[in-house]
Amino acid sequence: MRDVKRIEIVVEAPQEEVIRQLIEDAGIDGFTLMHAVAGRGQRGDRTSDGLSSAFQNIVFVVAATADQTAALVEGVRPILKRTGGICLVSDARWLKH
Amino acid sequence: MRDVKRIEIVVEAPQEEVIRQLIEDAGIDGFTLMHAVAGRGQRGDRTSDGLSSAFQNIVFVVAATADQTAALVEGVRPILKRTGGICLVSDARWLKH
Amino acid sequence: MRDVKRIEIVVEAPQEEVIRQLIEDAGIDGFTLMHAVAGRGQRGDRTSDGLSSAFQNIVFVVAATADQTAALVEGVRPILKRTGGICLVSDARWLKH
Amino acid sequence: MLENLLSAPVLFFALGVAARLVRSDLEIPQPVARFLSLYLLLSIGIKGGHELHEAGLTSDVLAGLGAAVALSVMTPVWTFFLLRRSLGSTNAAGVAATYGSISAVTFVVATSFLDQTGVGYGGHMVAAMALMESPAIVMGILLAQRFPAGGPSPETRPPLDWGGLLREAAFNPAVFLLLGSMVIGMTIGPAEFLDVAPFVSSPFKGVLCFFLLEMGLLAARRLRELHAAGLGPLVFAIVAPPAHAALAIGLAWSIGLDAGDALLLAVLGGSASYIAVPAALRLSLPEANPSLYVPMSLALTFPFNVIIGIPLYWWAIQSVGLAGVGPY
Amino acid sequence: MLENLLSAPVLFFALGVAARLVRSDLEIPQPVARFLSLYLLLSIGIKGGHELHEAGLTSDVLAGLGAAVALSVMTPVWTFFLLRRSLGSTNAAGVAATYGSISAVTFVVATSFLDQTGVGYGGHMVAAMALMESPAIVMGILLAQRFPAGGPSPETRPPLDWGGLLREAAFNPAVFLLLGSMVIGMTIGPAEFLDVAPFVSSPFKGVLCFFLLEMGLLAARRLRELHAAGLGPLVFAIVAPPAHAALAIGLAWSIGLDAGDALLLAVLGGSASYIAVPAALRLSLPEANPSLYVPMSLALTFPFNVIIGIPLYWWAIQSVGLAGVGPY
Amino acid sequence: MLENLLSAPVLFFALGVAARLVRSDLEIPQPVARFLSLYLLLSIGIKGGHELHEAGLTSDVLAGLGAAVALSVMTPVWTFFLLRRSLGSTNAAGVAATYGSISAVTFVVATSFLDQTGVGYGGHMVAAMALMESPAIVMGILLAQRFPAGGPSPETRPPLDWGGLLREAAFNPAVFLLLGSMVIGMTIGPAEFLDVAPFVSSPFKGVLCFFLLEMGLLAARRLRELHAAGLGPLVFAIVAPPAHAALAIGLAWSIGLDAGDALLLAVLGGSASYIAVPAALRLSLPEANPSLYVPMSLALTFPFNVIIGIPLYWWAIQSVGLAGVGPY
Ligand SMILES: Nc1ncnc2c1ncn2[C@@H]1O[C@H](COP(=O)(O)O)[C@@H](O)[C@H]1O
Ligand SMILES: Nc1ncnc2c1ncn2[C@@H]1O[C@H](COP(=O)(O)O)[C@@H](O)[C@H]1O
Ligand SMILES: Nc1ncnc2c1ncn2[C@@H]1O[C@H](COP(=O)(O)O)[C@@H](O)[C@H]1O
Ligand code: NA
Ligand code: NA
Ligand code: NA
Repeated sequence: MRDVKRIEIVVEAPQEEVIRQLIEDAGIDGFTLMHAVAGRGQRGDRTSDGLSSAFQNIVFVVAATADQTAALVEGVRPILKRTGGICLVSDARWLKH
Repeated sequence: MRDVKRIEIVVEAPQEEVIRQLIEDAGIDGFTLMHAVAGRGQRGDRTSDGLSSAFQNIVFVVAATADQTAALVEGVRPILKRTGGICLVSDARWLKH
Repeated sequence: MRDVKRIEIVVEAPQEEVIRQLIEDAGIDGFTLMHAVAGRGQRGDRTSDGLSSAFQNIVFVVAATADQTAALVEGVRPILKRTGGICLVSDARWLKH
Repeated sequence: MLENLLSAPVLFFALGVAARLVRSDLEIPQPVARFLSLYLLLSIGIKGGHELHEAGLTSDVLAGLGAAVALSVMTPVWTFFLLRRSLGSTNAAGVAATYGSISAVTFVVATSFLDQTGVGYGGHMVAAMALMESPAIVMGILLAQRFPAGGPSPETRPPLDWGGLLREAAFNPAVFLLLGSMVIGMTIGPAEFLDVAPFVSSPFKGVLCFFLLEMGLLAARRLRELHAAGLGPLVFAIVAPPAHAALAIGLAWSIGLDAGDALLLAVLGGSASYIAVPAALRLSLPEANPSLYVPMSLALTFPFNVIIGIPLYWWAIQSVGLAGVGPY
Repeated sequence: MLENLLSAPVLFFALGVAARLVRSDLEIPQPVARFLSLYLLLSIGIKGGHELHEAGLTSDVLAGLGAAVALSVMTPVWTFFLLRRSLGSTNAAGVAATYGSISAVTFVVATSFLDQTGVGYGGHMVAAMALMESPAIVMGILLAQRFPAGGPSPETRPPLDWGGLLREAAFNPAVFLLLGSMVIGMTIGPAEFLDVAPFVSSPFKGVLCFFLLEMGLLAARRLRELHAAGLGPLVFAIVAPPAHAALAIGLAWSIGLDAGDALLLAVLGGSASYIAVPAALRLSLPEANPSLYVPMSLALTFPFNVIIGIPLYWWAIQSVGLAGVGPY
Repeated sequence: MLENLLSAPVLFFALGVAARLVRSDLEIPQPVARFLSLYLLLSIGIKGGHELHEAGLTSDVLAGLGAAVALSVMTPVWTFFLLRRSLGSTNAAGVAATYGSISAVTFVVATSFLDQTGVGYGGHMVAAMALMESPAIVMGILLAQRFPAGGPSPETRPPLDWGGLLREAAFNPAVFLLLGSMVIGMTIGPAEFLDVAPFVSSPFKGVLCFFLLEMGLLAARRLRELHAAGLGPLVFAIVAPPAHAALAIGLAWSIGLDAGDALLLAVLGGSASYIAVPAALRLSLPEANPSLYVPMSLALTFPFNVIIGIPLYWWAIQSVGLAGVGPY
C-alpha cells in the first residue's frame, strides 16, 4: 500500500469535460466519476430533473500523489469560483496490486 | 485550503427530509446527496427495486467545521438508532476558492 | 465514536458477487454499494451504456476494523490485478449509536 | 382457473420468479419499472374517471365507496389483535396497516380478468381503491400507539408527526396520481379521451406483462426473507386474502353490487400493500420490521391473489348469484 | 379557451403543480422523463419531415424559416436593453438568450391544439423551431461581451471558447435530434412512415400528458426561486410572451403565412427556453444566475403560453383574418 | 439495397453515428435503452412463440435449430486458430466467442427487413438465436484453456468456476427473456395474443429506430478504441460476416430451409455478440481485452451487417434459388 491523496470534486454536470481535462493536465491517469448527484450550497438546490442535466452535480474521486494533487487543485480553483462546487482532499493508502 | 471534517451519512431514503433538516439545524449551508444506493447491514439487504424507494439508501457527504460536525452527529445519532445506517467522520482539507 | 478504517473499492460491475463474498469472508457485516459509476484508468474509459453493465464501475464503501481491513485488502488484491480497479483505505471515526 | 393461470401477465410473473430461482441476472431497470407502475395508475385512473362520467353518480357508487372504506378501517383491527401475541405490537400494527390497504397491481390484474371475461365494472371502484390506502395506514399507527408493547423505550421514540403522517397517507404518489387521473378522466370530453386512448388503453396489457415480470423478480427475492419469520406470518399471508375477500363479497352481496364491482371489492379487501404502506411505515413506525410485512404481502399474498384468488373469488361471486353486467 | 383549459395535457400540468403544492412525493423518474422529451422531439421531427416531403419546398417554407430566424436574432436585443438596468448586464443577457430561443414542449402543445381544432400546419415549422435555438444563444453571449458591466473581474474570466459555444449551440441534443428526425422523415417513403406511425403518432398525446405532469412538478418547484427576484422579471415573464407573439403574428400576416403556421410562429416567438439555453449558458456565461432565467421561462412563461397564450394567439390570428387550411 | 439504406432504423443508426462525430451531447438515458432492448427481446420472443405454435413442430424446425447450434460451435474454432498468432491465445478466444455468438438487434433488423419484403420466417428461428449464445461462450473458454499462451502466470489465475460460467451462459438475461417469452407466446391462446399485440407489435419498428440511434452512438464511441488494434482485427470484422453468412447459406441450402429462415440463419452466423458474450467473458476470461472484441463486433460487424450484409445475404439466397414463403 502506498500513501496517496484522495481528491473529491463536486461540480455541476456541464463542467465534466473541463475537469476531465484538468485531471489529465495534472498528469493523473485515472479517476472515478458519479453522475446524477444532488446537492445544496450557496447557489441553491441542485436536483436532477427530467429536462436536462445542467442542474445536477457530478462527483469525481481521484487518487493521486501530493504533487499531482497540488497541480489539480490549482486548476480546479477558478472553476469552483466561477461555477460553484467543492473540492476536498484527504489522506489515504492505495492498494497497489 | 482549510481543515474541515468530512461527514458521510448513509440512511434509508425515507429519512431524506429529516437529515436535510438536521444539516440545516447544525448551521451547515451545503451538502452533496446521492440517491439509489444499495447496501447491506444489520437490517439486511437494501437494494433498489422498481416499486418504491423505501428500501434504498441515500448518501450525504458534508464538509463542515468541528463544531458543526459535533452538532450534526448528535442529531443523527437517534435516527441511526431507530432506522439504521452509518455515519463516518474523517479529516479533510477544503479548497476554499 | 470509534476509530475504523474506511475502505473504498472501485471495480467493474461483473465483479459485484466476488467482492460481496470477500467482504463477508473478512468478517465484515455491512457495506454500501453504488452502481452505474463511470471512470478512467489504465484499461481505458468505463462508461455506462445502454447495452450491458459489463463496462460500468461499482463502488463499495466499507467501514471496518484494522484486522478486517487487512483481510479484505488481501482478498481484493488479486481481483484488482486481474480485472482492474482501485482500493483506497483511510482513517475515519464511526458514530456508534 | 386454468385459463387465468395461462394468461400472459401471470405467465410473466412466473417467468420472473423462475429467473430469480436460476439466478439469472435479468432485471427491469428501476426507473423504468417505477414509470410502468405510474403508467398503470394513470391509465386505470383515466379510464375509471371516464367510465364514471359516462355512468353518472348513482347510489351504487356511494355504496361501493362506503364498503371499501369500511373494509380498510376494520381489517387492520382484527389483523392487529390476531397477530399481536405472536409478532408483538409494533410488527402486528405494521401487518395490520399492510392488509387493510390494497395492491393496485392486483386490482389491475382483476380488471384485466374482467375485460377478458367480458364483464363490466364501475369506474368508481378505482376511487374505492384510492380511498383504501390512507385509512389503513392511519389505523395501523393508531393501534401501535394505543396498544404499545415492547419496542424502544419512550424517550428514544420521538413524538409522532401527525401532520406528516396524514400528508403521507393522503398524498402518497399512488393515491394522488390515481385520484388526479380519475378527475381528469371525468373532466375531459369523449374526443379528448379518444385521443389519449391509444396510449392509456392499447398497450395496457403488454405493460402489465412487463410489470408482472418485475413483480415476479421482486417476489422471489423477498421470499427468502421469510425464512426467519416462522410459520404464523406465512399462514396469515395465505389465509387472510380469501377470508377478507369472503367478507368483501358478503358486503357486496348485502348492498347489492354488480358482479364486476363485487370482484374488485373482493380483490381490494383480499390484497395487501407493498408500496404505499411500507413507505409510510418507514417514516411513522420504523420499529416495525419491513422484512416481515413486505415479503408477506409481496411474495405470498400478491401471487396468491393473482394466480388463485381472482378466479376463486369470481367463482364465489357467481355462486352467491350476483348479476354481472356487460362492459359499460 | 375553456376547451383548452380542459384538454388532457393542460390538466396534467395542473395535476403536477397541485402535487408539489400539497407536497406529494409524486415524481417521474428522471431517465424516463428525459426519454419522453426525446420521444416528443423525434416524433414531431419525423412527422414534420414527412409533411414537408409531401408538401414540397414552397416559398412559404422559406418565408416561415426566415421569419423564425429573424425573431430569434432580434428578440434578445430588446430584451437585453430592457432588462440590463434592473438585472445587470450578465443576467439580462441570460434572459435575452432564453426568450430569443423557444420551448419545444409549448410548440408540441400548440400542434396538438391545431390537430384538435382541425387546422393544418406546415412541416417546415418544425425546422423553424430548430433554427431558433442557436442564434438566440449566440446573441445572448455576444451582448454580454459587448456590453459588460459588473460581473467578475476580467482576469478571472477565461477567454470565451467560441468553438465550444457554436458546437453547443448548433449540435445541442434537442436541435440535433429534431433536425435529424426531420431529415429522416423526409427521406423514408410512405410505407416506412406507416410502419413507424404507431410509435410516433398514436401514443403522442398520451406521452404529452405524462410529460406535462412532469413539467407541472418542475414548474411548481422552480416557482419558489422567484421570490428573491423582485417584480421586474415576474412582469416580464408574463408580458413578453403576448408581446413577442403579437410581433410574430404581425410578421406572419405581412408575409402571408397560413393560420396554422402563424400560430406556431407566434408560439415560437412567445415562448422561452428552459432546456437548451440553460445548458449552453452554464458553460459560456456561468455568471448569469440560472435561478432567474429558468424559473422565468419554466414556471411563468411556459404555463402562461400553454394555458392562456395558445388560445389567445389563435383568437388574434383569426381576428386579423389569416386563412386556415385543413390538415395536410 | 438502397431501399435498405433508406429504412428508418438504418437512418437512425447513421444519425447516432453523426451525433457522436460532431460531438453532440445526444444520448438515450441508459435505463431506458436497457429497457428498449428488453422490449425487443420480449416482443420477438412472444411473436416467435406464437408463430411456432401456429406452425407446429416440423422437421424444418429441428433442422434450423441444429444448423444454428452447429454454427455457434464451429465458428469459434476457426476464428481462434486464425487469430491466435496475431492476437495471442486469450484475445483470440475472446474474439472467437464473440463471433460464434449472435447479435439480437441484427436479427431483429433482419426480421423487419423480411416483414417489409413480405417474406415469412419461422418462429423457431428465434429459438435458434437463443441457442447460439451459450455454446459460443463455452467454446471460447475451452479454447483459451486448452491452448494457453502468454497471459498471466498460472498461479495468479484462479481455477475456472465452471458452474458460474454455465449459469452465465445458459441463463444470461437475453437468452432467458427470449426463451421465456417464446414459451409464453406458445402457451397463450390467440385471444390473449391479440391483447398484447398492440404492445409487442405496433410500436416495434419505432422502438427499433430509437434503439438503433443508441447503437449508432455507441458504435461511434467504440470505433476510436480500434486505433490501437492494428489492421488484422479490422479486416476480420468486415470479412468474417459475409464468410460466416455464406457458410450459413450453404448449410441452409443443403438442409432445404425456406428463404426467410435462411436469411435469418445467415444473419445469425454472420453477426457477433456485444452484450451477452462480453458480460460472460469479463467474468470467465478477464485477461482478454474487451477494447478489442467489443468494438470489432459493435462498431464494425454490426453496422456492416445492418447496412450491407442483410440485403447482400438476401441477394445471395435468391441467387441460389431458395424459395420464399409468404408471411405465416
Ligand atoms: N458544505 C458542503 N458539503 C458538501 N457539499 C457541498 C457543500 N457546499 C456545497 N457543496 C456541494 O457543491 C455544490 C455547489 O455548491 P455551491 O457552489 O455552494 O452552490 C452543491 O450543490 C453541493 O453538492
Ligand atoms: N460496515 C458498514 N460499512 C459500510 N456501510 C454500512 C456498514 N454497515 C451498514 N452500512 C450501511 O448502512 C445501511 C443500513 O445498515 P443497518 O442499519 O446496519 O442495516 C446498510 O444498508 C449499508 O448501506
Ligand atoms: N487514479 C485513480 N483515481 C480514482 N479512480 C481510479 C484511478 N485509477 C483507476 N480508477 C478507477 O478504477 C477503474 C479501473 O481502473 P483501471 O483498472 O486502471 O482501468 C477506473 O475506471 C476508475 O474508475
Ligand atoms: Na386489503
Ligand atoms: Na422565443
Ligand atoms: Na455469429
